Amino acid sequence: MSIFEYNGSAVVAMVGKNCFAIASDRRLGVQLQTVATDFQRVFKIHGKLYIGLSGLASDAQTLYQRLVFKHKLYQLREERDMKPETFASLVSSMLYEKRFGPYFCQPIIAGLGQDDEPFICTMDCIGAKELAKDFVVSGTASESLYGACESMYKPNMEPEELFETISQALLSSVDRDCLSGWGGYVLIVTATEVQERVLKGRMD
Amino acid sequence: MSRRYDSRTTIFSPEGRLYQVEYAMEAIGNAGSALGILAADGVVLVGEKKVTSKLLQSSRSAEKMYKIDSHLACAVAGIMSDANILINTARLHAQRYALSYQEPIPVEQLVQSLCDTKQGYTQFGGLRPFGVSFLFAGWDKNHGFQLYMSDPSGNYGGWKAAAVGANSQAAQSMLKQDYKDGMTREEAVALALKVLSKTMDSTSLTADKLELAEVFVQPGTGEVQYQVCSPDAMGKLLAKAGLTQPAPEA
Amino acid sequence: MAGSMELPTKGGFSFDLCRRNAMLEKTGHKMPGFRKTGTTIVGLVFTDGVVLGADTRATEGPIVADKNCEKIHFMAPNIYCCGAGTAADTEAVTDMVSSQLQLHRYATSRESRVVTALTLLKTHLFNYQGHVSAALVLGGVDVTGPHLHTVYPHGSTDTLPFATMGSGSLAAMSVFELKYREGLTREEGIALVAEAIRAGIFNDLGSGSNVDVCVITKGNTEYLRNHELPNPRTFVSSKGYSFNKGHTEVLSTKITQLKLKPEVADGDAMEE
Amino acid sequence: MGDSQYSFSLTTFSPSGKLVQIEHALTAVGSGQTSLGIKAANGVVIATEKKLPSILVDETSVQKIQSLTPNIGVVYSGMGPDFRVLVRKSRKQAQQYYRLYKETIPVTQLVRETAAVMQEFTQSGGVRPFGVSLLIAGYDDNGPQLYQVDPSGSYFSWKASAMGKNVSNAKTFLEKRYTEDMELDDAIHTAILTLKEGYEGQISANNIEIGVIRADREFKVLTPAEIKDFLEEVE
Amino acid sequence: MECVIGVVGRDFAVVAADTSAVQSILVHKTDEDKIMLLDSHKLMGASGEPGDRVQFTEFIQKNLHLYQFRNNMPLSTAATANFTRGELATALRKNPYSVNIILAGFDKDAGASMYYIDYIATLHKIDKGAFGYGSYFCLSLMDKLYHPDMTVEEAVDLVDKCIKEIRLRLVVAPQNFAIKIVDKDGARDYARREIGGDSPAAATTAATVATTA
Amino acid sequence: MSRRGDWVYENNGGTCVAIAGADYCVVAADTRLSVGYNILTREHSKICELADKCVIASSGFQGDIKALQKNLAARELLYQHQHNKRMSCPAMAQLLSNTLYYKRFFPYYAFNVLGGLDSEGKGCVYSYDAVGSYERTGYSAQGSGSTLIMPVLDNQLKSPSPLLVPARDAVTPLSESEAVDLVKDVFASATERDIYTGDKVEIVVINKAGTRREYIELRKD
Repeated sequence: MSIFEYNGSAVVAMVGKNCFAIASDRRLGVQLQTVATDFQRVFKIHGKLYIGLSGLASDAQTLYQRLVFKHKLYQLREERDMKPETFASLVSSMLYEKRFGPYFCQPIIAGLGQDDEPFICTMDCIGAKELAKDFVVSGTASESLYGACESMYKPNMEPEELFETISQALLSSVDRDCLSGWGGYVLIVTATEVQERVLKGRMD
Repeated sequence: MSRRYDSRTTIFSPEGRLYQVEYAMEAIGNAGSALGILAADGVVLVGEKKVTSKLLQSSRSAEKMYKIDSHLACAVAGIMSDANILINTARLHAQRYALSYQEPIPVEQLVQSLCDTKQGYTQFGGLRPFGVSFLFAGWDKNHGFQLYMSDPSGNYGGWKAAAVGANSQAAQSMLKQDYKDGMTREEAVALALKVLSKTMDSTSLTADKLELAEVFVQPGTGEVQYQVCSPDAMGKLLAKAGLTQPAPEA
Repeated sequence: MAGSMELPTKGGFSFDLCRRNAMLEKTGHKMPGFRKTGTTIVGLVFTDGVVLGADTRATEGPIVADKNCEKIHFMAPNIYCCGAGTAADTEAVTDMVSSQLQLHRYATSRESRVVTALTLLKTHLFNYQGHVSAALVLGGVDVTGPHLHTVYPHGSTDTLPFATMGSGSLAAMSVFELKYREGLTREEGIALVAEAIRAGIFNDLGSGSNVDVCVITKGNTEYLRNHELPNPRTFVSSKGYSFNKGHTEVLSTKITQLKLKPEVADGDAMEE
Repeated sequence: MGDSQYSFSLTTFSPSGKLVQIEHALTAVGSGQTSLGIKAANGVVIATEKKLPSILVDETSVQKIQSLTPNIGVVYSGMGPDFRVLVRKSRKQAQQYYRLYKETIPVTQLVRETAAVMQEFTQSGGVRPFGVSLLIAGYDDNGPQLYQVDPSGSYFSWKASAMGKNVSNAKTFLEKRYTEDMELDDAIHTAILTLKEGYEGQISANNIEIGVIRADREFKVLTPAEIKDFLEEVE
Repeated sequence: MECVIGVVGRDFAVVAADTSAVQSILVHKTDEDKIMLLDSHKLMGASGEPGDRVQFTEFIQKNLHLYQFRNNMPLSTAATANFTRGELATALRKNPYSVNIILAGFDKDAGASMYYIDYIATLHKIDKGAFGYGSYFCLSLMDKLYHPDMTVEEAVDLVDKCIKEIRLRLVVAPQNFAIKIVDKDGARDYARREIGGDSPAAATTAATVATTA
Repeated sequence: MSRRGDWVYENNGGTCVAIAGADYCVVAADTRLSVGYNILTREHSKICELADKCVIASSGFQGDIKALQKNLAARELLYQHQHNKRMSCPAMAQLLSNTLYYKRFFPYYAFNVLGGLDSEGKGCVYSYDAVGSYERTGYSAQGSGSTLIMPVLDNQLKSPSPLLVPARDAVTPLSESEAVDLVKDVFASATERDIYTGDKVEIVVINKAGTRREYIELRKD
């Protein structure tokens, strides 16, 4: 059992028309035992920038807290919010700094950048950035998510359709993975509003 | 005679005084003044910008008012470059606390930790003290709105209204007379501007000579809000307080 | 009680998690594999410069993680470098040296030399004894003429007229061995590089997607990103998967408005 | 920070609350060759006198205007060698910012970090403050900007500013001529005229230096030929 | 073999833990108290390596006292949980502690709350939770029987059901348990469950810790 | 070449899918044969018609697959001579299970999926592990791309849960053309992301009228 599978996780982000969606499962497990079914894996950095952290839950929490620490100081110094591209580079250099003792955590970054243009990207646990125009996946159900997204994704979806598509991709993928699932959490972000939805998934 | 004692920063002179600290306070005496007033529903900070010239770019961010954290701000009187270093230290302290406890730092703890830093420069390391006095305005769930004042010696105290910088004694005594418990934020702003207009040597108060910042709780969300007043809003406030001489706006 | 949060460290690696990771590994959890670029990267020297080429597939084991990643990295206006091996290492080591070259250019106010980049790279890789696993094809044209080098993870380097690296290097090398000759023109050079990359793309499972090419000559560098796109998706279901509204069962919904640019009447609020 | 053996401050407060060392540093700046900067609507110009000790000096070897990043340039008044040290530190800081964020450093941040270095030298053991004031010109997402950094480490954002010899009448000259909507070329002419005012002797393409940054965000030091064209236009 | 169980009811939280100290096949003690009173209104039930457990819980307790002396106000339960997680996470770098923790506390504004912190420093706010082999039996039981706003009796009854199930089904089941409670009146012992008759619900006095709170 | 003890296995990659409809069955597999990072051939068929209404698709170690499919074909021929009729799909399913379990302690390294029409002419799909445990389902995917494909099939084919009583028919309501279109799409998606799937997909459709084959090209990289 790889250390990535200790807690079990599934995170996916998709780009829509002037909007993006980021979704994750809600299980916190210890190997095959489920401890909690309301675990938060997608975090807010600021109104238009979110990060989903899959992999070891402890590292996900540590990394998130350190990112808030750094982003807060950046905000105070530069009197502006960090652009998603910049934030992705910051995360990448933080992960690479631990190249030989890495955080077991694969981040997915999703945000609205310059003039609300959607931006998503993912990395492996030492910061190899992968910018994608359509979707990015990570976690123990990543292979299933790749297959589901590759089929279900269509460019330029409106927020409503994007929500349905990402939810179906997430739920059908986690149902094939015994380490992630137990409900779903989806965030749809447009330039004007943020919609948070909790999905009813199979609780087994 | 005092030559031997006043340049060594961390030793007592025969009269039992730390010259460097007193000289530092002297430096603050000539710096632009700043006032803070604790109101029932918020804290008001007003600052006098000493350096003004037509050619100066009125920078977007304030020169006297700085944000330490979402619930904490401060007004500076003294050497600006020293202030920048201390403000960075304050921000770091606040974020380190937030990282450990995932809770905003209580205002007094932040003020105390910064004053410990300042005090360090008066007792060891042989380095000169920071020539900066601060007015801290903040809110926390333990004591609500608070106003603190700190000076180069590292001493700090909680105040209802306080003044630092040029002719702060005059301002302090005026505040003592006019301060009333339970003042609202608007009244506090008016009082601060009135006091500042009297103590500032320049005749007419113009918007680009002043800076105003307020810490209050956003009625809707209940979140702590730090808000700096823009030049034109400042102009309106001055007019309302009847403090601008008929001379047209500069 | 202030957390022992170190200030932002100025570069270099930090090893504090090693002991914990070792403990975790002892409890039977194996280390995860890093994202690797299976990769075909090539370079050749032609009459007035060098041509570099690379595929654009990054893999995580059997799974394609990135279908269009950039493997040709900017080092200096006249020097580019293709990277194979652990994706994060190639990215990081080329960024580091590129930054050092920039400072060096400022100090000498002269154009960077390929040999400088080569030495900086090999010293760093040697210091880490191959643990920083980056296999590079370094090409550029400087005041002493065109240069092409390969750098191996352990720090050894070769100087060659043409070179290939990565899992697709065999396929690419066969094309080069067949068709390379001295005195290639610019067009022939580009065509040969593209053909070598295509050989890697089609015959090596670790390489795929598109062909990136970079042509460097005296005073002019052209980075032809996605020079060729030989692998479009062959079938898109016309029906598509449209899920009508309400298809997914939702337990709760929370909508928060995002404040647009804050036009607050009395002054520009720096709200939190 | 200099890792000197001394562990105590050389810059301390005088009875009147002044940091004497910094005052002396400012005097050194005041006696340095005049330099100035003007922020126009679509760019920034910085310029400086380059009075050489003798005609035997190869003026091309003396560079008083340097670039810190592709879009940020700097000129100084005061002690040349101090300037070199600061330029090297600032360039490294800009690189470190880029390597962390993959975004070129905003002008305000480079100014703040350079100012912090200069402040460090007013409050560390066994070191004296820098004997230079800097005029930093840059163009980034917030448009053209001009900053002045003093030996104390305090910095101000200026529309136009001057420093060095006879700075007061240079500043009044600038105040008279400066207009908000000035174009960059007018700014360059104004800069040359301001230099001419205070220059003992005849200015030429070789005894002044001009640095310019336009909307293309490419900081360039003008060649003597380009300066000559502007000089003719100014006659 | 060790088990720690926690349940949050209306304005109180109950933490139960076995009281056996075991070394390989030998039961050294049957009255080892594994639930520590961190301060007047906080309980910390810890299981894992005996050495680490004692070392770490005392480290946290002393740090809380220091904070309280310094700032003359206690730390909130949420802040304590995050502080504990932080220490565990950074300790993981030097000499990792293998200690699993259930932290329960009562705050004036936040009411009763409970946190699950495992030895790899994963933190999660929970209403009910368990550690150790016993958790395999208790979690399913609690999923079924738990509902928000339980009364003290209902909660203790749930804990008793868990203890009964552990004694019945866990081959290496610890026999004796300590149950502690925290509510607005503070953190204190609630009862002991020993083989050979259960001691009555001891109306023990609130074991306030010697602090100024 | 992976050695476990003295067993020598190789994984030649590839993906197989089968979908059972009311009166048809679609069995598809890609035609790429690879070892390690090299492609041996782009034209290798993984599908073998065992009986007129019964087709098997296998992925794994091509050596074992060849032997297994030859073995089954021979047994089917024997069956034909003895019973004077072709073997039915359920019968072949049981035979395949026995054949696999026969080598329980030196298994065929082959992941099979059997598709065809049952005796009542309804589509049926049987899914196997390497040692013969099998189950009749509405659809199944095996091989290197199976993890990518299964969720999409789950989502689109909504087969009833096996726990339901009375057991619902595990046949998908999709029409034949829709099923073929779905198979083409899932293969195109799997090819994008799985390096061992690609080149071409061979689709065999079995219905009352008989069996027909379809091919579409896939990415060659």
